[in-house]
Amino acid sequence: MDTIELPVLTQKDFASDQEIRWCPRCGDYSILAQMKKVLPTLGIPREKFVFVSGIGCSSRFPYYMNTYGFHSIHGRAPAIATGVKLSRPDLNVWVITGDGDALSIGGNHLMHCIRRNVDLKIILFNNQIYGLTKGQNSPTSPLGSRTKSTPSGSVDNPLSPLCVAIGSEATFVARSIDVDIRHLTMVLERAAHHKGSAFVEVYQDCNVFNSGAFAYASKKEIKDDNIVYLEHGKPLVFGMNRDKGIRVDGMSRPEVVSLASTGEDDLLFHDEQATEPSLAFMLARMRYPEFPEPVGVFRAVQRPVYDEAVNRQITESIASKGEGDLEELFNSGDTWTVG
Amino acid sequence: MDTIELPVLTQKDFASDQEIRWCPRCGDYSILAQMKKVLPTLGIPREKFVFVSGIGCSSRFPYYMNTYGFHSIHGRAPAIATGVKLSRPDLNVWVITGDGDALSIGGNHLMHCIRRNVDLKIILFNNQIYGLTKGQNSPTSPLGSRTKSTPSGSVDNPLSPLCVAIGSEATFVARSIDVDIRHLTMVLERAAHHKGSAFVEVYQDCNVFNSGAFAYASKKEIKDDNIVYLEHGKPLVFGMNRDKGIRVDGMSRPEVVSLASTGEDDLLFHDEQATEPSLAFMLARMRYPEFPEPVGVFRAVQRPVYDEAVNRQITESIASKGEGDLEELFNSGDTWTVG
Amino acid sequence: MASIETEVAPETPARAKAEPPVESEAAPRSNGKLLERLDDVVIRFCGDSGDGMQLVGTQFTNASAIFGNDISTLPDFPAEIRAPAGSLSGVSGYQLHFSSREIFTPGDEVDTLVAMNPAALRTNLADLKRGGTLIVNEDAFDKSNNAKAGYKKNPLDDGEGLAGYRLHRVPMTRLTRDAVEGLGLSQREADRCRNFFALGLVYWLYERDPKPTEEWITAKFSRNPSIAEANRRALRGGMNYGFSTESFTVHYQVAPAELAPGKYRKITGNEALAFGLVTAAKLAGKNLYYAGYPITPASDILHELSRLKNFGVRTFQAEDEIAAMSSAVGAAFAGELAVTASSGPGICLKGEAMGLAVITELPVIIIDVQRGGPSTGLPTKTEQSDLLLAMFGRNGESPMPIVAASTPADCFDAVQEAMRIAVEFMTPVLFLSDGYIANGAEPWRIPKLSELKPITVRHATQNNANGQDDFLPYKRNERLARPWALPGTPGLQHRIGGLEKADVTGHVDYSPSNHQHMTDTRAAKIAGVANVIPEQAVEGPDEGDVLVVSWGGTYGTVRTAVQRFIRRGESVAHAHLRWLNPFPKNLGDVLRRYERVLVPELNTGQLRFLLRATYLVDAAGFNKVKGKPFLVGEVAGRIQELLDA
Amino acid sequence: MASIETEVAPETPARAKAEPPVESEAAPRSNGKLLERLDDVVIRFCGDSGDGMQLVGTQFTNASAIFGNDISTLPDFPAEIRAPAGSLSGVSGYQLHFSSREIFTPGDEVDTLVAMNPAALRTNLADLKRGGTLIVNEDAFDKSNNAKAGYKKNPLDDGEGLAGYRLHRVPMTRLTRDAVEGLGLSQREADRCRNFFALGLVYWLYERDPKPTEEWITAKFSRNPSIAEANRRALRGGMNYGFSTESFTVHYQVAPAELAPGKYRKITGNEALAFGLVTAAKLAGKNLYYAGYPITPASDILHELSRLKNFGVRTFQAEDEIAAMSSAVGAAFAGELAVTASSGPGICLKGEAMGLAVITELPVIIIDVQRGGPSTGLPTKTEQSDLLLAMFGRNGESPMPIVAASTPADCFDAVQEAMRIAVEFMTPVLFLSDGYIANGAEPWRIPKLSELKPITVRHATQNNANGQDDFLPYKRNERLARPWALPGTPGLQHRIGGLEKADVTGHVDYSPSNHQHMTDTRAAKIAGVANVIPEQAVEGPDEGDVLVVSWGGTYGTVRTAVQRFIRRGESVAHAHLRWLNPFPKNLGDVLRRYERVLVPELNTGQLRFLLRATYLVDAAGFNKVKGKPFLVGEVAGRIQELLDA
Ligand SMILES: Cc1ncc(C[n+]2csc(CCOP(=O)(O)OP(=O)(O)O)c2C)c(N)n1
Ligand SMILES: Cc1ncc(C[n+]2csc(CCOP(=O)(O)OP(=O)(O)O)c2C)c(N)n1
Ligand code: SF4
Ligand code: SF4
Ligand SMILES: [Mg+2]
Ligand SMILES: [Mg+2]
Repeated sequence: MDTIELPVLTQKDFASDQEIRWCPRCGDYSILAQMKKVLPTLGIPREKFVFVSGIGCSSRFPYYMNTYGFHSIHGRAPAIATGVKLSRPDLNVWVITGDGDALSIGGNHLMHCIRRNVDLKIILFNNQIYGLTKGQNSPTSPLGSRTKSTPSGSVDNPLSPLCVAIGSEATFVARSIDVDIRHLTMVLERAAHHKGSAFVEVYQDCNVFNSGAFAYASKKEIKDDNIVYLEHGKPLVFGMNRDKGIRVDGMSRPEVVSLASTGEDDLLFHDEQATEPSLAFMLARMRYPEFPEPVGVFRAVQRPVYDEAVNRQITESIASKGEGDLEELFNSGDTWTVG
Repeated sequence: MDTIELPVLTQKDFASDQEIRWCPRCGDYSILAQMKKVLPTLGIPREKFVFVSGIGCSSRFPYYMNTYGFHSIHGRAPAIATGVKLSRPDLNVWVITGDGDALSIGGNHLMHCIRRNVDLKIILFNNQIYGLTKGQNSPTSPLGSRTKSTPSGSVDNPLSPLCVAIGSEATFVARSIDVDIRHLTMVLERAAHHKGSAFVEVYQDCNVFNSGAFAYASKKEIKDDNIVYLEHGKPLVFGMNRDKGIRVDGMSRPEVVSLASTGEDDLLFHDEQATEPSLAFMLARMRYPEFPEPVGVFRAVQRPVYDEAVNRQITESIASKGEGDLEELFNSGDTWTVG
Repeated sequence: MASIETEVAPETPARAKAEPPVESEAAPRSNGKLLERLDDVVIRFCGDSGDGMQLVGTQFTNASAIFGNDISTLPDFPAEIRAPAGSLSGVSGYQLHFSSREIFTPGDEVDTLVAMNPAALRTNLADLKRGGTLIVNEDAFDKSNNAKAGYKKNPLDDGEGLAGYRLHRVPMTRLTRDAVEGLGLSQREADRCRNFFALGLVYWLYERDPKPTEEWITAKFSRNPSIAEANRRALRGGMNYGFSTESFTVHYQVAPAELAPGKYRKITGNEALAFGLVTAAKLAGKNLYYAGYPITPASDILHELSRLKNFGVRTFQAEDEIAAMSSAVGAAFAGELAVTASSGPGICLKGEAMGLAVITELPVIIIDVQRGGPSTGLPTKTEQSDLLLAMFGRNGESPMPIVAASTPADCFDAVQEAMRIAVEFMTPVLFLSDGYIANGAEPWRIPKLSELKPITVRHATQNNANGQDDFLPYKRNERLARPWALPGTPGLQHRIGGLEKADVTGHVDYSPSNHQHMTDTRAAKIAGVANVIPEQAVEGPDEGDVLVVSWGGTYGTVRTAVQRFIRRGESVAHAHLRWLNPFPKNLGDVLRRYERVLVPELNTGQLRFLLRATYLVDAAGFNKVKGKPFLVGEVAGRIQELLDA
Repeated sequence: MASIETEVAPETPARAKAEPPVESEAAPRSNGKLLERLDDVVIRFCGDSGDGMQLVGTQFTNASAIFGNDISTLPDFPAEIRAPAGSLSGVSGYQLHFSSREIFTPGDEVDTLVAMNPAALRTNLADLKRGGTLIVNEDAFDKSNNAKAGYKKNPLDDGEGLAGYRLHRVPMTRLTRDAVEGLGLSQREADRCRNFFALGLVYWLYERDPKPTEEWITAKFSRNPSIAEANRRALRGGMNYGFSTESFTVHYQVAPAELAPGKYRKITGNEALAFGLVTAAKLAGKNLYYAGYPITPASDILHELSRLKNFGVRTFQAEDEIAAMSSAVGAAFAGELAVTASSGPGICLKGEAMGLAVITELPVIIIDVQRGGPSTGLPTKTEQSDLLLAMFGRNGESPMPIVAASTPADCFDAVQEAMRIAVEFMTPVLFLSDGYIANGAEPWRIPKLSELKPITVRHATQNNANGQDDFLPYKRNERLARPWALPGTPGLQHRIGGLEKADVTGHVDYSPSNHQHMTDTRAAKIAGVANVIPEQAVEGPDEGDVLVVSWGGTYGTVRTAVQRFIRRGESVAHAHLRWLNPFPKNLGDVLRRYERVLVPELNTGQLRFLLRATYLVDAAGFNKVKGKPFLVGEVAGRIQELLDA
């Protein structure tokens, strides 16, 4: 689209007049801030953005963006957004959802939206808890979590959002962290530029009901030992003083090695474009504390985009059959005349 | 359970008095027959079996088994079966479902049942079509399929049932073929003996609406070139004259090699017990015609079983707090006496 | 059957006309056969699911329609799943009522029954009227088939069983094989042509022109000429058999009906819905967005529309009904004409998202093609038992207009009306059809586009917040409709959602006064629809003893029944409701103008319940929950009871 | 407020009692302060969500309950999500009505309002009665807080605004900091103790015993002794402030109420539900299976029950409401006492699976804790707008008994009754509560198990097919209930499902006659529940001018309002319905014994609709849809109108 005559937009242009209603120090604030930074850089007119969310603290997000927005019902945002994008390919549609909204009640819609590769940017705020309803177990809460609904500890084995996405044929899968501002901005940008379903998990701190759940990955002092930044074509190196790496031999599990003993070339080199998603899948399974958790773009490949395909079938059908003519349609098949 | 005094059961004991209502040459007949063969071998009294199904041709299955059965509603069988198994750990519970029932409307329940590892045997009859409603596109119908609902060809990228299961943390994942009688019997047996959610995809021919969809994998003359049997600890060898194999180097994609040029030791050796599911995931992605499609047990690992854990929390709680005493409960907290 | 309403002799049963020639009016001879004129005939084809009964039924229907008869059909499928060949549960039937007069029902009693096997005979014989013509494929009445149908001995042989019918034992299998001899068909292929042999026979019996059918065969099997030829030969073989053999001494003629002049086609309810929806989109100058999840008997709407891509129709087969409904809400927000359809079980699932459409005040059409319930119930059978679900199946105070189609062809007009209300009032609208309407067929006078009432859609184009800078998504017009602003429109950015909204600004607002105001406003808006829909009309005396009130698919039967009384000059009238919510403004007055109000419904009394609560009228019910439509006789009988009471 | 119903002087408003000492009965002096006796008092704590108002409200409630007053509470949370500190939307309130007499409501007007910040003052002042006591934390009334509350200037300073109230400006923040001085608390920690200072002040004002609260503090903060000490000091500090400062000249005494003798505890509706369910299981000698998906205001039921594992309770947090309902059906099939709960949006989603429970005739309790709708609506506000959804929210003819609780404590009994009907009739039962009942609290006389009515569950133990070999799952007993055969029982293998079933055998059956029979049978079975539930009782004259009919959570308010008229000897009576489906057998007669019928509801008239349709009574409605309970005055006013009309 030609953006020449566009007024240059700034973060402020994307702020709505609504008072923001999250708890003090909620991770959602930072994600909102980064989003407001990224959108103006896309060269897309503000009115072309649509934010669709479900229900949850995170799903309040659209109210705070001065774009078109739909704060819908619990779990259905991907389905609603699919309707929006199918009917209006010209719009730039984002889905904002939470771990319960996306993976518990909404799991099926998420899975199908991703496998169809609808051109939606899906941002999952993972705080490993139900925030809005005040602290119940979520599908990402670790085993043993004591929550309002699991006072003796959760026995529900958690889902990995990224594994679900990859298992659902995702073309773009990424992870970032609410307070890792520069990285989060980069990831949101990458998602924005992807054609098709872009799925992003953001570690988000629920300061009230699950405070510090991701401290290992966000706390300055320790994070570098607990996360590894993925960069396309680069080896997986991490650690305070970048002295550790990830090596994989054959299909066996990945292992942490010291760069003292192992050369960089023996490390796993990241390939976000690998047609075969198994690598991304394996990376998505690396879990703290056993492993540093990868953040960044796990997978970014091209595949036909659903809404484009649907609309192409329409244009092709018009091209071949010509614009539909109602009276011709009515008169098709056997007819007869009276009087 | 001690099975000594059990009357020895036969296939006939598991046949209900209901007239079987599938189309001539429907693949469902064979699956039913193999099931009736397997159950008597398990040494479990007939009345302990419960078959729960959703809606679909396949879901008629329980009517034809002389066990307890529940032909429920579309897509909800895994949830209903979870209720059965949670309340009655002594029962042996099977879920019978179709590709639409399990992966379209029922996708979310399937995913959560598997991630919790509820002790259910889930048999998905995959005929890549909606049979009962007379031939619409299903989530496993290949791209381009022309069906009643996709006259110009489907643009919905299909799901892989096994990838969905593995992405949902499955502990047991297998695949077989309706007419591959011996193999199907073996797989059903393996599923029956697995503790936790056992997920089995069966290629099933819908003779009326999608006839021959799996001919490549079931037709005597050609199948051996198009499928590869997985055996734990054995290399992946296939072909009419077992002259081909599968090799994998590093995380790159698998490749088909000729045993003329490559030695067996260089082939991929199957490990169904690998803690890391990435191998199983990669195998699940091998698709005809590019690859032979693996059949057999992809993955079989142990993980805490949900219904056991739930019931353990109850026994532990009773052990620590003692059998709950209602009057004690009522009188807990602040009380006062009047009169 | 309808024919007893002839102007000439209202009381003479048509069957009299079908008595032996002696009693019949003089008629030209052909090959020594008598030709009789009939006013109308009910014929039913029945056989195994595999016997192609729906197909020949449809062919006979087309032939009759093209010939100019008025028609009304009633297909009767077995449960969705294929049953074993020859079994009772596998029987498939297709009933056609064709007439030289205007008719509204597929007929109570069958004049001619074609039964392809014992199971078909057993399950259908009861509907054949005494003295009726019974044509059977005697080759199919072998031991095993008889047994499967539960006959101890061959029913064709045990005299009294079939006495009182005009039985014709035709060795169709053998004759068909002979007919296709030499085309090199396998026996299985040859036998597949039997249905055309049977069709040919009745074509001769009722003097139908085989041409259209032959053309259809040729086109259909163009890729397989020998099969085409075989079917054509079987058809001719059947006709010749009737013509030449002794077994048939009479054949019949049913003159064309005097329908309103115009060009006609045959149409089923689901076809008419699909046509109506595309038409509505065209009239509104917008694209149609249809989201559905397959379910009997609604699936065909998706099938039809998915073939109309060159009309700009987007069809989305969603993962479930919740997604279908949700995506329709999204499409409506995006500015499309959004539609979803399902049947009972799916409508339940859509309830929550319908509520979202109500509170966000977006236009969406939700079609419920009703079937037998509760739960999965009787998927292939018809029922009217979702009316109260349509009214109340959502949490909170969640009012929605409800419109119901009365006949297959009426779906075309009714759904356009639904769409007009949806966009003019910015509200979801519930559209009720049923299995009987969906699969039934009738002649449809093909309209010119110019005859159709336009649908006007207005989208907000500029900021309505004179002064303030933010667009006001809930600033209403005189109809209380809020503006429909398309995403992508500069300056109109706004947010909507499922939490209670402040009127005008649309901001989240939990204040007591606003909630009361919005609840009242939503109710007032829907009530306001009564200002634009027609007042309730009645057929018959506009005051008197009995008013029969009907809705939906029972229209034809109830109307036919009431007309009997009207013709006799009795004080009985008929009011058929198209709008169930809101009711027409004058309905209360109408009801009070009659001594008794009778509400026949294929449920346990749902409209009756609404009428009693709304107007405190002591309406009586006539209710049938058997998965089948009313018979005219049943309704007439109940009316008579009321008159006699 | 309730106190004007004293036997002595019905017409004297209680506020008179609160006038300066001169007019008051002689009272002992304490530190130069007058002590007055009151019959009852309504006090409300309000402040920021962060200020711990629910906590101190609960403490004051416990203290009053333990002291022996009758109590009724009304917590009022902000919307689920935390709002910015000091904002209007962030205000949290807790109202308590405590009395020396039996009371049924939290009170219309507030006698004493404790406001911790300007936003709280602004949103609550309207409910404080003229002349009432207003206690504010003046330290919180700074520029920024005043601004956030939308006050241009400090409301405490602008005279007329608060004139007419007894304003007490208390520098709580400063005094609290002083009180906790030296415990080494951070300022933030110190300020967190403010609520206990406020509590202490009103403890003095109403002569409450601080002991239980002090013990609670000690237990609660056992792991943090200095915080415990700080809160205790703050509490004492508040009491001393009232005692010693000049600003308070009077304090009050509310004598214990004469409740039925017995041991009591305070209980909320959701607690009572949890207790009632475990009790039902115990009485039935079975395990409780509870499946739920979190949703306000039903979540607490899951929270409560998940703590009762040693009672054999299995709680399952399902992935959504559909799974919760479905798994409950599975558990019922497996033989457990199965229960699920949700609120409006979730109840919509359960509809389809409820239908499955209806057609499979399995006992399941579905609890709907109603909240403001439509759609997501007003999650934290109360409403009664799901009654018709409960009646009709399923496809097909799908009848289900419906029972509604009337007060928090009543949930305990009502849910046992629901369970009893469910297992005796083999049917799902819908249980209606609402946000007001769920979170409200009242004294509950703790029952002995021996006092409770048993629940008898019978499971089929042997084949009932005398002769034939297959068990007959739909062979019914005299109540039309089918047998409940547990999987695992040898010889009773059977299959059930969502397709229409043949009676007796339970085989799939689409035959017309069977469908009619089963439809009628399902209806008859539910109608039969009327034979075992009590006939409808009325309070007041059993015939006369006005009958006020209520259901659910409006019980206390309506009863209190009607009692005013009864005491005055006016011809007004009250009938409160526990069973909404079926209605008690005598309800029709009862309704007809009064000139006028008034139905106050927190919806647009749903019970009224059912009564009109069922009995053709021209019932009048009094409807409020503001997310708040009725005030006694409102209902009384409407009754008066009817009397005057
Ligand atoms: C149908 C329905 N069920 C349940 C709820 C209650 N509910 C609202 S948000 C939510 C989950 C919130 O958790 P999450 O999605 O992780 O969002 P977060 O608040 O943590 O950002 C639930 C259960 C609802 N609003 N609607
Ligand atoms: C809620 C609901 N939606 C839709 C249907 C209609 N329906 C019944 S079975 C089915 C899908 C059948 O396909 P599949 O699950 O693959 O089973 P198959 O018949 O192929 O064995 C559908 C859409 C239904 N019964 N209930
Ligand atoms: S509850 Fe948690 S997630 Fe929700 S706003 Fe507060 S801190 Fe954020
Ligand atoms: S339709 Fe297909 S799947 Fe269904 S019974 Fe027939 S052959 Fe089998
Ligand atoms: Mg969350
Ligand atoms: Mg299928």
